[in-house]
Amino acid sequence: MDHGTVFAGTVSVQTAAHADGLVLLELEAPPQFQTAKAGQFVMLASERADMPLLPRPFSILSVGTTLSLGFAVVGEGTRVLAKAQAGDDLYLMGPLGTVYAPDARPVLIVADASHFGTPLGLARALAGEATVVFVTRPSDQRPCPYDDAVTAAHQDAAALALFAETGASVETVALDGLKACLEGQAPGTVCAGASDPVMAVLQQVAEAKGWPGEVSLQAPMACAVGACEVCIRPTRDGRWLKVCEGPVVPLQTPRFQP
Amino acid sequence: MDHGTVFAGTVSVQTAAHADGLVLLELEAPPQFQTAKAGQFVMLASERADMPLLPRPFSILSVGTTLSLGFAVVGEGTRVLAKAQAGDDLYLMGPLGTVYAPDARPVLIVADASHFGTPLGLARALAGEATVVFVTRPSDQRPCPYDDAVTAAHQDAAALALFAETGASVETVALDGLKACLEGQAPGTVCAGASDPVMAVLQQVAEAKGWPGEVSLQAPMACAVGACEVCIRPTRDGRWLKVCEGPVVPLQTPRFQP
Amino acid sequence: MTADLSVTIGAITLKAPIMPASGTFGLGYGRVFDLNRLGALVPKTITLSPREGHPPPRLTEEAGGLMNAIGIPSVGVEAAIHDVFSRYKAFEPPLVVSISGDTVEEFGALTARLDGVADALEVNLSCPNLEAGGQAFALDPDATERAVAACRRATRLPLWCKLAPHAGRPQEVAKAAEAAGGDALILANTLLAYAVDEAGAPRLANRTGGLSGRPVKPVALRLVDEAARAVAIPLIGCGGVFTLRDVLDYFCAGASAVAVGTATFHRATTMVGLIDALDHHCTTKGVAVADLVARRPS
Amino acid sequence: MTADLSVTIGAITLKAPIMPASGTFGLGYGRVFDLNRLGALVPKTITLSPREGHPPPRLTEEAGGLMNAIGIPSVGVEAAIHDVFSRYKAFEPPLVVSISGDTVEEFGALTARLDGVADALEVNLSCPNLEAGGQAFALDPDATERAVAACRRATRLPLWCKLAPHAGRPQEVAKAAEAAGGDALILANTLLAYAVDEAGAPRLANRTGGLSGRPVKPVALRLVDEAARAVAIPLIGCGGVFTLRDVLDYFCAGASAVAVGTATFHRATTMVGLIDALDHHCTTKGVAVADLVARRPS
Ligand SMILES: Cc1cc2nc3c(=O)[nH]c(=O)nc-3n(C[C@H](O)[C@H](O)[C@H](O)COP(=O)(O)OP(=O)(O)OC[C@H]3O[C@@H](n4cnc5c(N)ncnc54)[C@H](O)[C@@H]3O)c2cc1C
Ligand SMILES: Cc1cc2nc3c(=O)[nH]c(=O)nc-3n(C[C@H](O)[C@H](O)[C@H](O)COP(=O)(O)OP(=O)(O)OC[C@H]3O[C@@H](n4cnc5c(N)ncnc54)[C@H](O)[C@@H]3O)c2cc1C
Ligand SMILES: Cc1cc2nc3c(=O)[nH]c(=O)nc-3n(C[C@H](O)[C@H](O)[C@H](O)COP(=O)(O)O)c2cc1C
Ligand SMILES: Cc1cc2nc3c(=O)[nH]c(=O)nc-3n(C[C@H](O)[C@H](O)[C@H](O)COP(=O)(O)O)c2cc1C
Ligand code: FES
Ligand code: FES
Repeated sequence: MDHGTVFAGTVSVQTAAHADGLVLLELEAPPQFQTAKAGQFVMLASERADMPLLPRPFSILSVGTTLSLGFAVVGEGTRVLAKAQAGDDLYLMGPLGTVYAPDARPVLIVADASHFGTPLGLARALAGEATVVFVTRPSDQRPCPYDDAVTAAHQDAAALALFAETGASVETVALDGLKACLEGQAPGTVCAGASDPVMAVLQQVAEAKGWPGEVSLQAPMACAVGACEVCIRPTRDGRWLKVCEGPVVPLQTPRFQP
Repeated sequence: MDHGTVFAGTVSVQTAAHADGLVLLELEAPPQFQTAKAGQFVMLASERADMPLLPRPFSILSVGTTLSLGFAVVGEGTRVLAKAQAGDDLYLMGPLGTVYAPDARPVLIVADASHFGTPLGLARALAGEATVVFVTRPSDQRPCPYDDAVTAAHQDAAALALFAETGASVETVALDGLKACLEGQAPGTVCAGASDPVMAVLQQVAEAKGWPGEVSLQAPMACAVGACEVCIRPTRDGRWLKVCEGPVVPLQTPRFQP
Repeated sequence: MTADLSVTIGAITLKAPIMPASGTFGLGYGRVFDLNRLGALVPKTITLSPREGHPPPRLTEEAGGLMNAIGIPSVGVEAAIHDVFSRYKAFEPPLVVSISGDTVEEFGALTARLDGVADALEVNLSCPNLEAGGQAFALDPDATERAVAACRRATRLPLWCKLAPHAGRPQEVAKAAEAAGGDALILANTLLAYAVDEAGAPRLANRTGGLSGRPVKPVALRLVDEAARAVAIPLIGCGGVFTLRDVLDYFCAGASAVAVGTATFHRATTMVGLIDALDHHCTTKGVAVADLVARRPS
Repeated sequence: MTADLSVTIGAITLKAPIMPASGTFGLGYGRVFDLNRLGALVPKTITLSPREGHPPPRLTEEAGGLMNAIGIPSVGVEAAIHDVFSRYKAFEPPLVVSISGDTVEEFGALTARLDGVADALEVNLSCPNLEAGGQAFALDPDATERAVAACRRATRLPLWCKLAPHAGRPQEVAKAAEAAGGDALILANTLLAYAVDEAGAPRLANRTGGLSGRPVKPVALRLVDEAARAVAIPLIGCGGVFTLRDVLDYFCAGASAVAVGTATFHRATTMVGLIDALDHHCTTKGVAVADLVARRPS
């Protein structure tokens, strides 16, 4: 067996940047990450005593001399991980999971701030050759239970800026305008990663239009290697799939809660 | 009931000094401590996530504008408490327990580094009007499981220096010389706090000579207010006493392991 | 205090739903906080005759909680009545006396002696039943029924039955306690456990001990949830209550009040801190504590 | 590797006394570390027929440990043999297949089908016995005896019986498993628990779940200690093994090996890390692992 293709151990934080409830980390990149691709993810944990038991899954944003990760502070694990500073050691396991493989252009990326990591990874990989439809949330939502000063508007803006930096052309739209916005697009492939209500709309439009596509899923994870059956999500045909054996799966496979 | 006579809450560290496996803390002193006396103790805990569940008991060394505590790093709790820095908050409960009340002079203090707190508190209170017999340990003992660089000789020297600073006249002796050393003394009262082997020798000599005296005891504690019956130690007449209802008790009461 | 924090446990009204867990409380805490703020006062379990308890070490820190083997040292009921409980009478909260016996008969005798002394009795059924090879009463529905029935015959005082968390059939035990005349259940006592030191020797002189604190909360919460669907009498949650969240969790699972032990050792003012936090919570939400209690016990 | 880390569990020799706990392991870990270093390979419990398991959420972090209600989803024994266990044959460590049944008969049928497939069977007795109102087999000595006896009649393979930590009479259950022909005991499975979210709703779709990790270690260690004095067959400790200290504690209590679950989720390489640490410990002390095992099982 190919043991050793997945790294598991500690790496040091090169830089840590915080803005508007988003945290961007550049980590020492173990050799196993040299061939990592957009869509894949890692399990990450702080060595601090207040870190919860389980590492948390995060998408690989890009890999160069460093491994680039980004996350929103939404709960206890991300709250503790957000304390990471340059020079700290973090526990890292990866790369894990499947990749986006869009085989027809143009690529339409559908994303939101609650799930920006995987699509951002793809936008970076495509180096601008994509259109991003970014779905904003009601601006007064408070996505971070530990910091009431962070509004959804702040976090959305911060995530949007990251997409803009990739050179992609970015359109923003609220959930109620999403259907119309999508119907105005003519993608070769759709690559998505967003909250369930967004995905439910996209799935419907793409099915109607016959667009091929892929989606990256999220679920709480324990093993991240297909062993524990914790990370399951329902499919439209009544089965369950393990997100860690994705996270990228065909767009029409999962069942989303509108 | 006199609720409020014992403080329980957080206080800030004013200064923290480390040397040779001993830590000296000066803490903000809540009003309840203004009348605290040598022999009394506090329960102390770090607010760090790696602090064990239970606060640890430490003797009050003296109280002025600050509350002065000192401890040896001997286990997990003291290891975490040793990380305290000026400005940190610590959980403090006290003052607790009984006091030394030597009623005849001269006062002979018998101490060792494993138990230096209570006798040092008395030596400070007597402001030099005492003789201290300080029992040293084999110099290559390693009293601190977390730091092999700390020898008993280091710790003994550091504790000795604290006694010397009080102005008391200090004699040092090894355990095997203790009996002879004690027999050369002529105290009005003996006040002791030391490990069991030291106490066993002292108890025997004091009994033979008819010296009155007091000893401060140690035991692991949970409630520190007489409720849990965790801190028991045997007496010579086959009973048990709760150390937190001491810690200072008549010299001839406890049973010590030679 | 602005919100109504009172709850009723059968015939007794508690001014707040927070009380000490037996064995972790004594009047010494009166020097630290105002005991009159508590829902009830619960001294350490007593026995009919004096007994020594286990030798030290009696306590160790394990798995983020505590493990104890105190062994119910007791001055015996007579001395307790004269020297201990008399001093509790100076306080407002009801006095709930925890009792333990080696036999069914002892439970009955203790209860008879305490009739008129206590406001309620906590029947500690986690102690070894010497008539059944030393197995704890609370592990067996029949033994539980017999012990509680003996108490019931001896008094009209409310009987709060304290069960063990490692009973294989906890709902049957809960039903047995109710059927025999129990007025409330306390769920639960400590979880039987073992710890060794670096040399491989038991950390406690008694070899095994009872695990308490955070590690047992999910188990005690399960017992409350199960009992809530098995019996009609009120439930008191006990195990790992440290925070307001823990208190609310027990309410949601079906408890009407909680008992706090280990957390008081951690921070002496935990109970009054919880009462303050609950007061704040109720005031902010504009509710009474009784509204937070998910279940309406009969 | 320099020290002799091998231990024998009845007829089987393990090259190291560290193996995965069923339900927390799969061949996917082969991408992270060398599976051939483990003492045994233990896939997730399987059942005779396919079944779905519980809906999500299936896992929550509680009390410093985990609470799970996966519900034994299973492809059924035929598919498992062809699609899953066949791939385990590429590895050196013995394949220990964990089995579960709703009835005594199912245990027997599963065992018969796995004879010749596995190197040993782990009889997961913590599952509900549908012939006894859903109470877990391992809570009752008789049910345990019947299930293990059914397996024993169906195979000569070693039977490792995995017991439940909340049995009221664990020594009786242990003796029943031994009397029925069990070759080893695994102590223990998860502790039945409950957790609610901020809204008071169960955190797990199945309502209750099994607590694992650090909080259960003192309880599992107690079961090992009790079983060590009740039966002669070897014991495998399971519950909260994270560090070398935990492994040594289980050895001191009477276990010959340990199984690791939750800690592998915490840090994926925990098991090989423990093997390295044990190797270092034995090398430094100049002993073999067998010398550390306090008890000599027959
Ligand atoms: C493959 C994958 C890639 C991901 N990539 C990113 C990323 O690049 N950036 C990013 O910010 N987040 C990403 N996530 C989501 C991230 O893992 C969760 O936000 C994180 O685990 C929450 O941890 P917490 O302890 O802070 O919150 P918790 O306290 O665990 O939970 C807070 C909330 O998040 C939900 N939640 C918990 N875990 C997950 C999870 N794994 N997936 C979805 N929801 C969860 C909970 O149900 C709860 O509502 C990814 C998740 C997956 C599965
Ligand atoms: C009234 C009183 C006053 C004390 N004053 C001082 C003081 O001024 N300075 C000082 O350095 N120490 C003092 N001690 C001892 C101090 O409380 C212990 O050293 C400390 O609790 C050890 O905690 P730990 O977590 O580091 O070690 P642990 O890991 O808890 O234990 C390390 C070792 O210390 C033993 N031990 C644990 N707790 C106690 C205890 N309370 N008493 C005795 N032995 C214990 C353990 O059995 C073990 O051998 C006092 C103890 C008491 C009871
Ligand atoms: C030191 C100690 C002594 C205890 N003594 C008793 C006792 O005498 N009677 C009893 O019913 N429970 C006793 N208990 C159990 C507690 O009352 C309580 O049920 C248990 O500790 C769980 O609650 P906690 O997690 O809040 O501590 C004791 C617990 C501890 C820690
Ligand atoms: C997610 C998960 C799934 C489990 N599935 C099973 C199972 O299928 N069969 C079984 O016997 N035990 C199962 N267990 C229990 C473990 O094998 C083990 O007994 C328990 O977790 C205690 O060990 P630990 O503290 O090392 O995790 C599971 C545990 C977890 C956490
Ligand atoms: S996280 Fe374990 S199967 Fe996906
Ligand atoms: S520490 Fe509780 S009685 Fe002394």
